[in-house]
Amino acid sequence: MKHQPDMKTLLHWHEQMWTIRYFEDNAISSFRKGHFTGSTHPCIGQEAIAVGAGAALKPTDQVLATYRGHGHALARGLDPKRLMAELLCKETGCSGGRGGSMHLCDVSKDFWGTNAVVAAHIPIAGGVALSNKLKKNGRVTAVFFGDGATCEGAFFETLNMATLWKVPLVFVCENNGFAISVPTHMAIPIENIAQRAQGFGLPGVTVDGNDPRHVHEAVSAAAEHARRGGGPTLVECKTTRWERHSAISAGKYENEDEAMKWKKVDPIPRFEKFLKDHGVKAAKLDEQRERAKKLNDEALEFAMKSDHPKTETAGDFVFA
Amino acid sequence: MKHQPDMKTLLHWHEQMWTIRYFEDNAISSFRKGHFTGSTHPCIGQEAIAVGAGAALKPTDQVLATYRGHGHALARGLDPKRLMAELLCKETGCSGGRGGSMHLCDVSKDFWGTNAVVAAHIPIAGGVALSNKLKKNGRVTAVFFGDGATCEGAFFETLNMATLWKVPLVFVCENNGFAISVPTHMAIPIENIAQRAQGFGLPGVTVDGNDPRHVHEAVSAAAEHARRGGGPTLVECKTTRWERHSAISAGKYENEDEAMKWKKVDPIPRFEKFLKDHGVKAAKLDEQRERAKKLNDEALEFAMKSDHPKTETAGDFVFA
Amino acid sequence: MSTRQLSMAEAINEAIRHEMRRDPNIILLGQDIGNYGGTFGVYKGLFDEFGPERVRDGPLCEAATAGFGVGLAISGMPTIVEIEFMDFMTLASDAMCNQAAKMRYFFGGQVKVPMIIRTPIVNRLGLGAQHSQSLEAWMMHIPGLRVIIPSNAADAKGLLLTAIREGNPTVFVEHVRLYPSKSPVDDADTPIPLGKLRVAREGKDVTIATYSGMVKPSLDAAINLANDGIECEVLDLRTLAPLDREGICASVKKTGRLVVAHEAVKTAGAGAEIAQTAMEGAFDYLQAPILRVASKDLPIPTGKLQDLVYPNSADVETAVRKVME
Amino acid sequence: MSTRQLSMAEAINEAIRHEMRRDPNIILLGQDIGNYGGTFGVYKGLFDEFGPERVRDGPLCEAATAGFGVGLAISGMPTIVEIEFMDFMTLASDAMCNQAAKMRYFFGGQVKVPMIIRTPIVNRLGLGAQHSQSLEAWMMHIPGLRVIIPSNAADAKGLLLTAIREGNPTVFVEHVRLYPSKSPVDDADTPIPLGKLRVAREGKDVTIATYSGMVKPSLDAAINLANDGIECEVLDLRTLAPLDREGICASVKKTGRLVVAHEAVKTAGAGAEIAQTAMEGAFDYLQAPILRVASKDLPIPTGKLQDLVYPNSADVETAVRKVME
Ligand SMILES: Cc1ncc(C[n+]2csc(CCOP(=O)(O)OP(=O)(O)O)c2C)c(N)n1
Ligand SMILES: Cc1ncc(C[n+]2csc(CCOP(=O)(O)OP(=O)(O)O)c2C)c(N)n1
Ligand SMILES: [Mg+2]
Ligand SMILES: [Mg+2]
Repeated sequence: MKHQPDMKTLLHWHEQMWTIRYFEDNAISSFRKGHFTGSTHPCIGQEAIAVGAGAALKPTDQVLATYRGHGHALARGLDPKRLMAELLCKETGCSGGRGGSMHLCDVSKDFWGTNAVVAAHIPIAGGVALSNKLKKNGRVTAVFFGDGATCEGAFFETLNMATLWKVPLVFVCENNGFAISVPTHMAIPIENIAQRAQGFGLPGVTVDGNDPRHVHEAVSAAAEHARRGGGPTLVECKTTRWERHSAISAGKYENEDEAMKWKKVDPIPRFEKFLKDHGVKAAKLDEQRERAKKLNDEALEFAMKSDHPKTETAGDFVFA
Repeated sequence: MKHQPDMKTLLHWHEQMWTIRYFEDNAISSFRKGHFTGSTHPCIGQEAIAVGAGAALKPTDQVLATYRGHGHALARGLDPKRLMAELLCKETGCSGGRGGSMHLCDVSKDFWGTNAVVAAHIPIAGGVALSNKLKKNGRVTAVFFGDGATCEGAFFETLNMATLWKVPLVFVCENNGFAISVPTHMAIPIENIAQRAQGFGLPGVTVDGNDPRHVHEAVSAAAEHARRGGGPTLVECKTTRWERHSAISAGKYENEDEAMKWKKVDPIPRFEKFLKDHGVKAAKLDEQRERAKKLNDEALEFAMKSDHPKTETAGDFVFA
Repeated sequence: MSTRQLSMAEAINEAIRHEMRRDPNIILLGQDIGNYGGTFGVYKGLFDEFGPERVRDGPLCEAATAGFGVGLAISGMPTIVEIEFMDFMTLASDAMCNQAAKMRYFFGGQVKVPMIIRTPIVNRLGLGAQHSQSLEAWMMHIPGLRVIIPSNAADAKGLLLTAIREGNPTVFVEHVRLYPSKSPVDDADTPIPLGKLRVAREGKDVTIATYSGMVKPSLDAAINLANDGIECEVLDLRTLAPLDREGICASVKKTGRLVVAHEAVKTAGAGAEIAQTAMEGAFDYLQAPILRVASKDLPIPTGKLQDLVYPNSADVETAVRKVME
Repeated sequence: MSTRQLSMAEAINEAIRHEMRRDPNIILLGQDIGNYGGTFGVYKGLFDEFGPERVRDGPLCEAATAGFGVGLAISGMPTIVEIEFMDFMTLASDAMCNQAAKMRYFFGGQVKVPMIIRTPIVNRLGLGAQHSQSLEAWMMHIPGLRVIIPSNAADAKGLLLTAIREGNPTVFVEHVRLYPSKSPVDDADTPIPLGKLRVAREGKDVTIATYSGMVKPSLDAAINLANDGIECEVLDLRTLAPLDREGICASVKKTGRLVVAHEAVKTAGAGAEIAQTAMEGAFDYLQAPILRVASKDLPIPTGKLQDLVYPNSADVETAVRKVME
């Protein structure tokens, strides 16, 4: 690999993955306890993508993601407190409690938000990337989306336009095998989603999305390519979805085994094994995990204690 | 070539091309004289595609096309009288005078109409093709569209869905180098539109669209492939547009030379040369041309003499 | 004729099942409609009975899904497309509004477009601004479309039967909160005509014209108001296109007062058309201004703020009291 | 301050040119907007002055074009997207209505979306059902959008200046028949506030509330009616969101009568909202039912049948005489 992170970085990734995992665990249990309504779409099992790709970006780059984007927000350095508060629709939430689980945003971190219309954020990311090009600011935009999104017109149109205009954009597809209940083979007639790129003339690569090092490698290369003016790249990260689409909808898998498939390829134990093989002590890993847990428990407490937005503010933020 | 038409067929094509040419000439002059309003989008210079592709289809197959689809209607055997009457929005028009130049239709000829929203008819054609598959009726659907349409989401989504479901559909792209004023290189980042197919796993071929024999060859192969259950093919026919987009809008070409480019590659003289090289007498060709002209002059006369739809019928045909 | 208690979801399922048994050409298109049974489970069992060719689960592409629906429909295969949330009608709107709705017309009657989009209003669930909209007014504004928007199981079944048999482009608007609510439904095959409202409660003092999710809150308000001697006539419009203009005016002529209630945002919602219908047809009978109860003109927030944005039974009550002043 | 006679197309061009000179971040997106100058030539000369980076001609993909516009806008680059015919707003409607309109709200005010879609109503030209629609009511129904719909050059310029400077998601609805019509326009840089109607003609007997393509026919009707002693007050609403509800009610309170005129089809059009505005705010003053003059509820045909479908000056006159009875 060209981009070899040092051990300190790798350890940081380990802690980040746990931070995301615990965040999602808390999200699910809070939802189940009725602390918020709507739904929430955990990225459990997909943490390696958020972390590996996130690490390939500079703080000045921009990120846009989907409703399954809590991990991307955390990897981007958003405060878990304010994120959890947003899930609970509290005033202190990162979006002022108006957006909820599917509309997380922190512009100060150049996290330009998560979106609830599948693929609709992809052309928006194209526009953000185009602004970088026009401003010649050297920034790169990364947009995350699922396999399902790669059947939507907005995705294809953006592949075309972004490639044509050579905008500094990295398309990161998290192919977790399902769009709600529809398996990829019932939606996509090609083997690898990266192959989509061939119809548009941009590079496309497929990587193991459950290893943050591979994701990091591919997204780093794509970001560099974009920064050099080479235009966009489509990076497909193969992964496995958590047992269900969201905290409400069951995945309706054929059997329990299928539902728990993600556990067999869980990126966290796998990465822990890698770290241990490279000499990291179990105690170190435990310590990081504990810290991640504590961080999230505090976040949940903060969110629980926060107030709901005042009703008289319901009309705020419609127009500038 | 695998599909070698006999001389009789070739001569028929010759006459068809002239029929289309004269039809369009009359359309333009009628429009200029104010015999109808709106606009009209001639397929002058693109006749070889309508004729070559049309000949590759069976009478029971279905055709859908765009506003630049007069040629496809004629090649499909629609009556020039009723077509011209439709342009003039007369009661006797093929669509009862409601549709005009952009909405020609004759279901009895399995010509399922021309459409004025770029690319919107492509998924509709997909549905028609799917109905063939479900009915197992052995029919194939051909859908015609321009280069511009190959940037629209509806086109891409249909490539995906049609390939996935292996519907008997032939995508025929008439790449005439322009979408109104936008040249293909300012819209499409790849060399050949046929390459789009690679992102979806269907076959894609590029042919000389100004030679009906090449178009016929490619569309025949695609139709056979579809009929055999192999699914769709994308056939790109490279051609050159008439001097302008429509009878009103100037193409705003850089210069006169550019505007008249189509004349240099006009498929008709080229095909006539081919026929002469193969022993056809000039007199025979002239005779065919005259007949085509006469047919169209009669069509125009018919259209001119026809009545406008009665005002009390304006509300007809909204609901079944 | 026997009746059973069915939920609205079951009634819709029953109507579709019934029609699919009758007509082997009927096709279902959408996402998650196969074994999964539809996003909200409305298609339970249909995949098992009719198989993957007729219950066609597929890729996430609303525009092409609706476009394929139009193509199937004109080919003599009546098609029902599920759009998972009404908010995503944006993506299917070209196929539905520029194609399905107009095609029969601009082809001079040569084609028939038996295509139905079923789509649910999914509001008050806290899913946020992109998953909470009621866009029936958009569809009502497109000539060539039927817009059906039932509030209960029996109406849903009867109207859907009619829509399928009539074979015109139809937007069938469901409501996620109404899916589980049960009411008696005929065993028999009784289509309900389009454009005929249902008097959900008779009354002489004021007319409440409403539909879908606001029927129940309006009836609740009517009960409370009756305690104070105000007798509301509650009209469940059931179809917005065609709109039962006569029925609305007849009621308003009787009561002299009208309140219109819906969950869509107020401005340029269906309520304006309903109100103006009474204005044009019953002006001389009006004893008070027509008032509207509707969502506030805001993108819909999540969380507690929703309570402020959506209308409720108390809002209907307030409006009625106001027109009774 | 000097004024010149400008066509509406020139006035729009001037406003955009002026703003692009002032703010180097402003970007134009669309198809045929480069050297070609826009489908209807509104951008004449802008490509030459500002070049291909800022006047970005591109591929035919309305959805992504509008989506890119949103992305540029939130990145501090105010963007004007041209949608070639208003009928194709269907394709841009997700980007505009589910994204641009709501994004500032659901992100708690963190982003600003200075994005304008310019789109023309292209009716009465005989282009048929897919090229003749007036869909402003759709846009008016989406909280978070500005809807501007001028009838003359001066208003077009002043309102567009305001829209660009305000920096909110805006649908700027032009009208192809009005592009060439000339009227005096200020040299000066005078933005016109949104939500303030213009009294196009004063009168005491009846109010005609109208906009865009129906202003001129309404004024023509008013002249005819004045000959018979009927004095019409013609209101050019200019913006539909915000709607000048106060201004409408003030006029109706004066005249006691209201006719609403627009070219969109009648059912669920903006006219219903405008009428209901007077109902809610001026009921006690109404001496006659509010009537609407609008297109018939049909897909728009080509040819002579159009004359029957679109409203004209005579229809306005008839409606006014009716409310004066
Ligand atoms: C345009 C649109 N259609 C449908 C939905 C409903 N929906 C929400 S998530 C989802 C599945 C998306 O699958 P994928 O893109 O693979 O992402 P994943 O959920 O697997 O991360 C669907 C269909 C939606 N939100 N937006
Ligand atoms: C969705 C949509 N956008 C824009 C237009 C306006 N328009 C009509 S034809 C055309 C160009 C299409 O180009 P192409 O697909 O190459 O077909 P051609 O006209 O060259 O045959 C455009 C932009 C339209 N009719 N539909
Ligand atoms: Mg997925
Ligand atoms: Mg072209």
